Amino acid sequence: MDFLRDPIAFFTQWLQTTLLGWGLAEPAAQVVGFAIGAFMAATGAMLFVTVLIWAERKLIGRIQDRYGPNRVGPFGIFQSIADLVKIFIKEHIDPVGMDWLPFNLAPVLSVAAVLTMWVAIPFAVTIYGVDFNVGLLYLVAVGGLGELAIIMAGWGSNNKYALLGAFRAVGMFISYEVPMVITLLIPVMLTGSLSMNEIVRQQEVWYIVVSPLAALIFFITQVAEVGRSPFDLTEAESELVSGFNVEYSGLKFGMFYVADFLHAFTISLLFSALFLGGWRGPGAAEIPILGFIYFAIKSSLVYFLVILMRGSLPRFRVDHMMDFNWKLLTPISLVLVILTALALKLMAGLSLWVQIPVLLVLNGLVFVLAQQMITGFFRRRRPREVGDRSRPVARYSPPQSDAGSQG
Amino acid sequence: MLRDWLYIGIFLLISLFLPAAAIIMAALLSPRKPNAMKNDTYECGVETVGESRVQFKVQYYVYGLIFLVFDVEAVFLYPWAVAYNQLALYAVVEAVIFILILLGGLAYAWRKKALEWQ
Amino acid sequence: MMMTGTLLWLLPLFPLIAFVLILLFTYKKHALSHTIAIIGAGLAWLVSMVVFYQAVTHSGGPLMTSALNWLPTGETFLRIGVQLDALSAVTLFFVAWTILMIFIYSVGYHNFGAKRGVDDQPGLPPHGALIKDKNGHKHHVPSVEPMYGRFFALISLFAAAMYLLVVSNNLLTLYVGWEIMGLCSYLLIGFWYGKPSARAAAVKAFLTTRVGDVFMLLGLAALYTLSGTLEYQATLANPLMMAQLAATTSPVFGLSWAGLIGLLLFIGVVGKSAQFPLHIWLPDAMEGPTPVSAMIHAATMVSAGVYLAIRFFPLVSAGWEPGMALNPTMTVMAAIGAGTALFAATIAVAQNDIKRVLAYSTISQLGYMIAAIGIGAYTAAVFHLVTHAFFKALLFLGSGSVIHGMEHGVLHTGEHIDPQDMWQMGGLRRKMPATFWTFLAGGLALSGFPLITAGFWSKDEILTGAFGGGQLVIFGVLALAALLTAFYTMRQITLTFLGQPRTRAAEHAHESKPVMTIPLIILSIFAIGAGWAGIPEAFPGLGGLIPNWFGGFVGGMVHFEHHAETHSLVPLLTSLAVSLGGLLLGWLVYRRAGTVDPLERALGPVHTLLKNKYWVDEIYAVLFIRPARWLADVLVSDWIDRRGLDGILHGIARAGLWLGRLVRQGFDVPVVNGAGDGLANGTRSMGALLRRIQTGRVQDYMLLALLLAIVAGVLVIVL
Amino acid sequence: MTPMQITFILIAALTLVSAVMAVTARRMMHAALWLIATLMGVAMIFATLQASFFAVVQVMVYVGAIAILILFAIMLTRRSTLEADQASLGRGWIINALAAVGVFAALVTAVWAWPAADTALTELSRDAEQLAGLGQIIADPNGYAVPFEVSSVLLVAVLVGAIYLAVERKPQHGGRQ
Amino acid sequence: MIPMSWYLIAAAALFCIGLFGVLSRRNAVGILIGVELMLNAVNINLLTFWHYQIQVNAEPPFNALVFTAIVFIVAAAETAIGLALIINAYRQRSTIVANDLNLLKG
Repeated sequence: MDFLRDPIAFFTQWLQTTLLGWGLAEPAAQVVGFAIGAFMAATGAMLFVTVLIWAERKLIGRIQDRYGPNRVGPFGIFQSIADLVKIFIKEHIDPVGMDWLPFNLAPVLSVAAVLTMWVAIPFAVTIYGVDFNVGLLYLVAVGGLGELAIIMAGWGSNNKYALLGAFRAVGMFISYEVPMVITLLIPVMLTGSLSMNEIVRQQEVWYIVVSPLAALIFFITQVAEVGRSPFDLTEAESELVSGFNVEYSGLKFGMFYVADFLHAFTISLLFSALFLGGWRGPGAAEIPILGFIYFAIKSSLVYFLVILMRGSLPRFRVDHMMDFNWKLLTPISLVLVILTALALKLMAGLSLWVQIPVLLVLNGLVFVLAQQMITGFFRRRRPREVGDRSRPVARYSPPQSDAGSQG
Repeated sequence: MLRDWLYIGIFLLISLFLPAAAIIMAALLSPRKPNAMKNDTYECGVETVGESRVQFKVQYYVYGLIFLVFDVEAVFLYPWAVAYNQLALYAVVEAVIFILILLGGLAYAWRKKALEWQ
Repeated sequence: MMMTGTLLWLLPLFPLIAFVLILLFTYKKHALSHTIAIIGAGLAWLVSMVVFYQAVTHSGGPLMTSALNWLPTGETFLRIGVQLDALSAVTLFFVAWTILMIFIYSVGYHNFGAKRGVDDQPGLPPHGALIKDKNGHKHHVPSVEPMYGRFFALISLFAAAMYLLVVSNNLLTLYVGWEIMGLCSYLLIGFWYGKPSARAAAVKAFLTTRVGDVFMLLGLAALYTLSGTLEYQATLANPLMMAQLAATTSPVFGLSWAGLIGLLLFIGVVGKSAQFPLHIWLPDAMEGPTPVSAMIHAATMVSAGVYLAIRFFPLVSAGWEPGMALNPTMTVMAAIGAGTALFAATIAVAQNDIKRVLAYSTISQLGYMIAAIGIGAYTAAVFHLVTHAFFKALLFLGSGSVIHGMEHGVLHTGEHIDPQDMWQMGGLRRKMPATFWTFLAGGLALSGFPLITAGFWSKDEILTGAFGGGQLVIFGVLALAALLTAFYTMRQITLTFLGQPRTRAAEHAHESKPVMTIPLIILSIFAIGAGWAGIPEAFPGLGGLIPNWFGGFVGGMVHFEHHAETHSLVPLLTSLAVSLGGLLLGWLVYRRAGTVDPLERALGPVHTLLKNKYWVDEIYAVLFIRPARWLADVLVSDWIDRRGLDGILHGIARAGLWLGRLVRQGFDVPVVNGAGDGLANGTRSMGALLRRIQTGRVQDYMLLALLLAIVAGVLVIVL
Repeated sequence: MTPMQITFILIAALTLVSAVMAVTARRMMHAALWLIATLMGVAMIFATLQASFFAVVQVMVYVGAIAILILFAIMLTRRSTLEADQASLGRGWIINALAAVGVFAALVTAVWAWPAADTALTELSRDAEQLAGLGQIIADPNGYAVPFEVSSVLLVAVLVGAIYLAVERKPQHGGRQ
Repeated sequence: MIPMSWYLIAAAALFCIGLFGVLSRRNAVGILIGVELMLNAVNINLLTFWHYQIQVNAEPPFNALVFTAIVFIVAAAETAIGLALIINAYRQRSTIVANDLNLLKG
């Protein structure tokens, strides 16, 4: 029963006792315990990817009115296992003029950057890597490391399209990190701490209820951070063959693939932890495994939403994508932070039932404002493009001056 | 505190080790039959023209710049947000002024057409 | 009072924000630019009026002061703060009024709304544009200033600096505002940077004031090291500290520290408010647009110098009581002030450029104030500062309006004449009545026309102070200067407005737009009325009819009440005589003046001397500028090209040979030659070595700096 | 030699070695990548100092933003730095090396001369790093309110200046003498 | 635990490496990289003394933290402006090799 309530804690207890029983010193035992725990977590995460891939392909298939994988095993559930085996025995091609260290470090780093995010995510009241006093910033920072992997990949594989794709990807990621960083101020303000556990623990009311617009902005930026449709310009086949990972083959490519899916799931974990109350739910505080289940359900819902977006939305045009970030999301998030800070401070004494409606109204106002902005924006935008289409020469910039104009 | 960092360090090492090990294993398992055609730079079958590491547009730099500015701003704003509940109104107002000044910078970049992707 | 504190903090911010907005966003939009600027100035004006009202209703002591941390210096902080007392309140009053008026006036002066001239370009004054009216006639009309937005941005920044200087509660922030104003003055004098003369004038103003500022900075440093703070309350308004400073003697000339610091600060004042010998920049500053001349070089910036002088009056007058003999510093101030007053007045008599006359009269009036401070007539100085700001701003704006009208005429007739030359004008009173009457009011105030004008009261108070203080020499000089002032003012008025037009341009001149004349009218009201606030009680007849509010208000600032208890009739009669006599004389001399100055015949060589401003510029050119330039040229060319170096080397070698021949019988030739060559080679190689330093690579300079730092560190450790 | 010390030595070695690589690497791109390694090492050092906030901020700002910016700049100016045969170090680098070593020696002697330098840095309590306190003091007028505001002004000035410099402008008409 | 001198010496070494880079890099970007290293060394020192201060006297010194934050901001400013200048110079003279940027040469 105790095991069922909290398997991880139970297991760690047992591990500690056994190790100490073998006569290890306390710190050594701790290190070994940590190592084993981390190893299990990481392996579990990477194997979990196969499930994710299967689910995603199945769903996309359904969305696109196909079957999706349905040969290997029931509902093709073993499809990605087969893919795994296949990709393991594929040849690794080293393109000419590659830069060895970056080229080979990139896939490893890209997976590691996502994996290390899992440390600071609280899966349940007792199930977490570390309760870290700057956990939120840690997540932001580590999430940023993926960009390095991409640049390394683009640089290392001596290829025009890879480099273009890499830099376009990084440009997009850093751009969308700005509204993300700003929006995250709101949960921090509401909680008064940067620790993820603290943030989850404080959410009597889910923060998506308190500040839906912040949740929306955060969600969008996260989807962009993963670089999935509609933000998948980084692998726009039509423009740059398949982005920064053209030259990769075999498991090196597979690693990027793994990182991509893992990241996609990680952002849903983040979102549900930050805005959907994490593991909170009836009885979760007492029975951690219950909280774990709640958390899993919430995150899979968010993940389903991500896949739905991918399946249903067309790809942004690159200039629209940048405009959308810099001229809409960033100002809106700044304004939102300002309004929330002022409103909360002005309503300091009042009860939750006064504060939340006011905040909701504020969010609504800002959202309407954004709505107006974006509609006006595209209304202004349309005739200009028509004008451009009639005289395509007018805005043509010769590629030898900057090849970036291709991408 | 140090325990946390210790755990993070171990986790980092392992999460670097796992994919590396997988790749090395795969490299051992997989065949190696390189030839010039295969290893050539892939450009949809078209011959590579010019030096492949082309030059870039300044737009990337501008985005990176604005990103840098707002990222550094966070260094000050996150402690402020953590302390938010203990702060008096004027402190909040100060931070609001802080953000407004940065908004002015953003508006300048916007007006200078530095945000346009052309 | 908390309220007041916030307002004071906000005061400099309004124009500053306007500056930033214009600079970054509305640079090209004319209407938007001047709207923002005027809104900024207007808000500042409003706040100043509120603050002034509170200051007046409140009584005694420093009304309010608040400060906060600025620069963390290890454990402690340098603090910045704001303070409101009688002096800053009064200064705020006239600063706010003049600045607002000048902002509004500038809109008209830069021909807002006129079309852009075809061949106008930024950096040059607009040449005017051709317009076709409905029946096909081409008209040449003034065109809008090409750098309209820039102008308003700069004067907004200037206003911000001025407000900062006035509200600050310590000498450091005051110095910051001081320097920002110096920068603005530079930028605005050189506003039309296309004109070489404007560029030269800008550089001249900047460098001349720098000379003063360096000494001022020294003074601040000395004060900080001695007292550990720069806040007024802790230093200047702290009798204990003052007495202590006055007691200790400094290493220089056996002055007391108070005297030395006061002297250093005073040199800064000399630079800023253009006292002899650093007055040379002010007349050239008239290269800038007229509103700039009015604002910076008449109403505010030069007043800032006097403001500072009044601020540190407790410092110089420490240990001095009315009736005692002046201490050295005060003597210097009184002498320089009075001297400048007379000196500038004499020059002004012989100037023909309408703005230069005013420039020199400004210098002379500032001399009055400095002299007043020097002789301890504290309130009189403040009083004259206020009234002078009003009527001098009025006069400058009036002259600007005249020039504007004349330009209109010039453009219309196409004559090639200087629209600023008074000898080309005349009879303008009919063409531009509003300008005439306001200018007349200002002129009368300047020349101290008895009883009705503000100038009379303040000037009379200074003279009374001088006389009552027993400084008869100062008194005489100032009285003579007053006579000359009245004289050249009347000369100006007569030449410009009275009589018949001397040129066709003057005939076709016509009145400026109301946006320019209304500020003139408002200012003229102050130029007349501002004096009645400070009629001394002891004044025969009128005294006491209106309570001497001003004296009581400002007089409370200093540790002693300074009033001439018995208002003797001598100074009164003198001032009556000089002002009326001067005016009358001016009118008589220039009533029928043709196109040549009657004084030329009357004075002869003296007139040329005055006309050329005692050749001060030329003397400076000979004394400082040419040697400096020569030095620089020689050095530079030496480092740059080898030949100069070799020339020197051969020179040295030849010197050696000559020496050898001289002592030939003592030594024999080869030794001497060897010595000479050795010397030559040594010098050559040294030169080459020095030359190699100048590689122009940043990193080499960094390495050099690093090595020097190491050496210095070693020295510090060793010694 | 406690494990802690060994860890520190490893971290410091990583940092310094990659720093040396960063200042000597021929290709700017490699130099930048080595710089990133150095910055990560410094972040780890911060972590051993238990300045968690700044360890994370180091990764976020330096690695995440500044390094990326440097990479962009390198890509923008590649034509000039492409020729790999050019010596990475300028002439007379030996003198510079000597100067640097001299400074290092001076600093080390200074550190050794200071007795308190040997105090072992113990582990701090969990709440030693008071973010809330930091947040309060930077917004406190008697603390660092003015530097706080001024820093934002500085950032905006940077934004304006850098954009003005970096974005190429078409020559606007109107003769600039 | 670790003696403070180790941190200080490591910081000094980092500083001097950066100094060397600044002095002897030919590429302007390389010089900037050197400056970054030096700034990081400064930060290490600041935080070391912060830790030391906490140990010595109980109440935490915020000066160190604030100064570190300010160093961060200054570093960001310096990089941004420096790189912008480099890009500009590259556009003007199509070189960023420091030796060739020598308009000051006498």
